[in-house]
Parts: sequence; C-alpha cells; structure tokens
Amino acid sequence: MASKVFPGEFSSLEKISDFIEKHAQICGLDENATYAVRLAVDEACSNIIEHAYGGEGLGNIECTCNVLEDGLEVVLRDKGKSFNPDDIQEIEVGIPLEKLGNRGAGIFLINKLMDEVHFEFSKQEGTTLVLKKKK
Amino acid sequence: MASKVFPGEFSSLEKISDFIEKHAQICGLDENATYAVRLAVDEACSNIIEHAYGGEGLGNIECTCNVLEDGLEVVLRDKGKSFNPDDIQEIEVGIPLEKLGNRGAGIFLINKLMDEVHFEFSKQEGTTLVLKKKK
Amino acid sequence: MAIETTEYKRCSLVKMDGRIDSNTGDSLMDAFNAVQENGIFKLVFDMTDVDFMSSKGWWVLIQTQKACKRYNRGEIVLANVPKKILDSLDLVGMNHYFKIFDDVVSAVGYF
Amino acid sequence: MAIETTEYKRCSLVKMDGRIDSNTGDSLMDAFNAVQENGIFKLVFDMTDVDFMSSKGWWVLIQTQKACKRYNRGEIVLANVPKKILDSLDLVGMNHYFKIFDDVVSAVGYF
Ligand SMILES: Nc1ncnc2c1ncn2[C@@H]1O[C@H](COP(=O)(O)OP(=O)(O)O)[C@@H](O)[C@H]1O
Ligand SMILES: Nc1ncnc2c1ncn2[C@@H]1O[C@H](COP(=O)(O)OP(=O)(O)O)[C@@H](O)[C@H]1O
Repeated sequence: MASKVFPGEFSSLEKISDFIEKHAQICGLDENATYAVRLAVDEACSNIIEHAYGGEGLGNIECTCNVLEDGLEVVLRDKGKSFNPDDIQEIEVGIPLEKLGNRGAGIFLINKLMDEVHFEFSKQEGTTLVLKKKK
Repeated sequence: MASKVFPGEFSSLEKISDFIEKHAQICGLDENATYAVRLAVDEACSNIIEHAYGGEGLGNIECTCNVLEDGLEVVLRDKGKSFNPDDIQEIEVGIPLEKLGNRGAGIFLINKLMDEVHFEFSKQEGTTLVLKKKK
Repeated sequence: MAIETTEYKRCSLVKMDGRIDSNTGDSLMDAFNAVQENGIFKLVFDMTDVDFMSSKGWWVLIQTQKACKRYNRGEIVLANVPKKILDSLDLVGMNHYFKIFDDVVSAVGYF
Repeated sequence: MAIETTEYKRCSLVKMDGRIDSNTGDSLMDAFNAVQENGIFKLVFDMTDVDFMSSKGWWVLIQTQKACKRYNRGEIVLANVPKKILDSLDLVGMNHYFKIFDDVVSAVGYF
C-alpha cells in the first residue's frame, strides 16, 4: 500500500499519473492496462478539481494504490461536494458532430476502462472513489 | 596496392564503388573525400562503358588502388577508344533550365572532385586514367 | 510541453509533445485558435510525440473540428496517433469525427 | 533498389533507395515518366534513403524538371537530400534548378 496527498490543481495531474504508473508496474499490469488506469485516474481527479471542489487550489486529493493479487486498486479521496453518479448521462456515440456537446465522457470513460468503479459519499469523510483494474 | 578487373557493365559500378570505398578507408580518407573518389570513379567508369567501349559487355575495366603517403591513387585501365580530354566543354552553370542539355559534366566533375587527373592513351595498352585524392 | 505550428501552402501543421490533459489542454486550444484567426481551417495535428491524452484533449479536438468544418471551410485531421490513445478514442467513438493518417506526409498531402 | 510512388491530392511523392547511377537511373526515369503520364507534374523526390548519386541521376532530375515545368504545369522538388549528394550538386551548380526541402512534409506542404 502506498498513499500520497496531492494539491487539487491541474498541475498535479502529471505527478498523479506518474505515481499510478509506478504502482501499476509493481502490480504487473501490462502497458495497455497501465495506460487505462492512468487515464481513468486522470479523468477522476480532473472531476474532483473541477466539480467536487469547483476549482483549483481548494482542497487535496489523496491517492492510494493497493497491490491486489489479481491487479491494482486505486482509492481517491476528496473533501469536495458529492453527486449522484447514476444521474450521469451516457455519452451518445455516432451522432453528428454538430450535435456533440463540448464536454463530458469522463465518468463514461472511467466505467469503460476499469473493472470495478465504486463511489462512496460521506458528510464527514468526503468522497471516496475505488477503482480496480485486473491484470 | 590492390587491383581488380571488372566487366564493363553498369552493374559493375556498385562493386567498383565498394572496392574504392574500402581502399579509401584504408588510406585514411575521410567520409567526404571517400565519397568524392567514389563519385569521380563512377563517372570515369560510366564513360569507359558508354564512350570508350560504346556499350555494355564489350570490354573490361581494370581498377587499381595505390595507398600513397598523403592519400589514394586510383588507376583505371580500358582497351576502348581514346579521346581528347581537352576537347571536352566545361558545363555552363547558371544558364536557364531550358538551355541545359541532357547529359555531360562527368569529366568536369572528375576534375573538380580530384586533386590530380591524368589521362594516358596508348595504341597497344589502351587508356589509362590516374586519379589522385589527398587526405 | 511544447506546441509548434508550421504553415504550409494548403494547411497548417500543429505538433504538441507530452501530455494533453486538463492542465495543458487550454494551451492546445489557444494554438488551434491562433491558426484559425489567421483564416486557416485546414489543420493537421501531429500526435507523434503526445504520450497521454485525456477527454480534455478530445474536446479540444472536437471544438476545433466544429470550427474548421463550419461553412465547409476546412477540417482537422490527425496524424500518427499513438496506439494507446487511438484505443481510448475508439472506446468512446471519438475516432468517428476525425480522419486519421498513419504519417504526417499523408495528412499534409490530403489537403 | 526500390522505387515507390505515392499519390497525394496536390502532388505525387517518389522515393528511391540505394544508388542512382548509370545502372539504376533509367528505372528512376521510368518512375517519373509513369507519374507524368497520369497527368501529374507536381512531384516530390524523397532522397532520404539515396546513398549515392552520379551525374546520371542529375540528368534524370533535370529532364524531369524540364517536363514538369513545361506550360507552367508543375515542378519537381527535392526533399531530404543527403549532405554529400547536396555538396556534389553544388559543385556543378545543379542545385540551382531545384527547390530543396529539409523534410518530406515541407515538400508535400509546398504544393
Ligand atoms: N467528483 C465529482 N464531484 C462532483 N461532481 C462530479 C464529479 N465527477 C463528475 N461529476 C458530475 O458529473 C458530470 C459528468 O462528469 P464527466 O462525465 O466526467 O464529464 P465532465 O466532467 O466533462 O462534465 C459533471 O459535469 C459533474 O456535474
Ligand atoms: N573514357 C572515354 N572514352 C572515350 N570518350 C570519352 C571518355 N570519357 C569522356 N569521353 C567523351 O567526352 C564527352 C564528355 O564526357 P562527360 O563529361 O563525362 O559527359 P557525358 O559522358 O555525359 O557525355 C563524352 O560525351 C565523350 O564523347
């Protein structure tokens, strides 16, 4: 288990990515799986900064990597506001370009990339996101 | 001293080039000087096939490399017809494209590339071209 | 991170290296906007040296594609998209919105 | 020796490797002629992998340049000319007859 706290700023994203990459390799994830976890975590952390905290420099992100027998578990914790993951609309694929919005797909992508995605919200402890990727 | 006889065919040009390259390196010529000798010898051998013999497969080219203290000497011998090197017109540079011919410049180039260029013609022994390149 | 723009006769080439994420995506958007402000809407994005791209990056590309295609005035095409990035574009169907070329020469030669 | 031709929207790219000499020059001429027979007179010659070129090669290029420039219909440009070959072109002033680009992308982007 390794845990690290990063300031909730976009410039932390690269450092978080490197932290994840290192532990994905320790877990024996291959290149594709490693990239998938980096991408999912990047999306999740961008959301924390943008949506949970509502901006940069307003709180921290705690990132924990747990080595599992069959892969890697990443736990992200923040003290920002909660949301209802079930409210998130799936992104529509194959629609004409003009009809596409200008953002979204982060949550959709996280779900596609990871084998398990689990949100927990607590008034006291904030939000916990557990992500699991199998080898 | 190394000497080799090549059939007077265009497919010999690459082999002659390799032979020259090898000996230029033995003499300690640098990359540029080595390329210069290869190019000059290529021009000279093309001329022997085309002009001295008047076609492919009509005679041999004997190629000799002499290691000099200050560089490389290449001697090319053929049994084809002679010509007057002084009759060769310099190529005109800087003229408009339309006025350019469709060939020439071989002899001109040989003179530019080599430090010494010396033709000898003999009824009995044919043509000898001595080319010298300093280090 | 470095972003480089080269203007050719029929199109402009934008090349970025490193990561495209929420931290760097706006700089890329600025680079595309600058090209468009010069009246150029035929763009090649050279992704040879991009090693990470989050959804922030796609949206920059989608917005640019919308602006380029408006009034039929142009298009942005992608060149040399690294395999891992291509896979993630495929995953969400983003690849449908871009012509993708194996090399920069073909992409520039397309315009 | 291999000669490869790729057709782009505004020009065709011809790439040859190895030696251009009296032995191989005619094959290159044939390749240029084939492109021109298709009505294409905007040509890029990619010399990245050419490691030797005798005067036979220049004359092939000069003849092709003459044909391409006729009626103002086009031009052949050179890309990625190896230093040693460029030096020998300079020596006889042959470099004056061609636009020379440092890379293939710029050459294709020129048309
Ligand atoms: N960590 C989070 N905290 C609060 N709200 C979130 C969080 N993650 C996502 N959301 C909400 O879900 C929506 C969709 O998220 P996402 O699919 O990542 O797209 P985007 O972030 O580009 O809008 C966001 O617009 C936001 O309202
Ligand atoms: N080895 C040779 N034997 C006979 N004639 C030669 C020889 N080399 C050159 N010549 C003559 O000199 C002319 C000029 O030669 P060169 O400058 O190499 O141009 P090119 O061979 O392209 O005509 C040739 O056309 C030919 O008439």
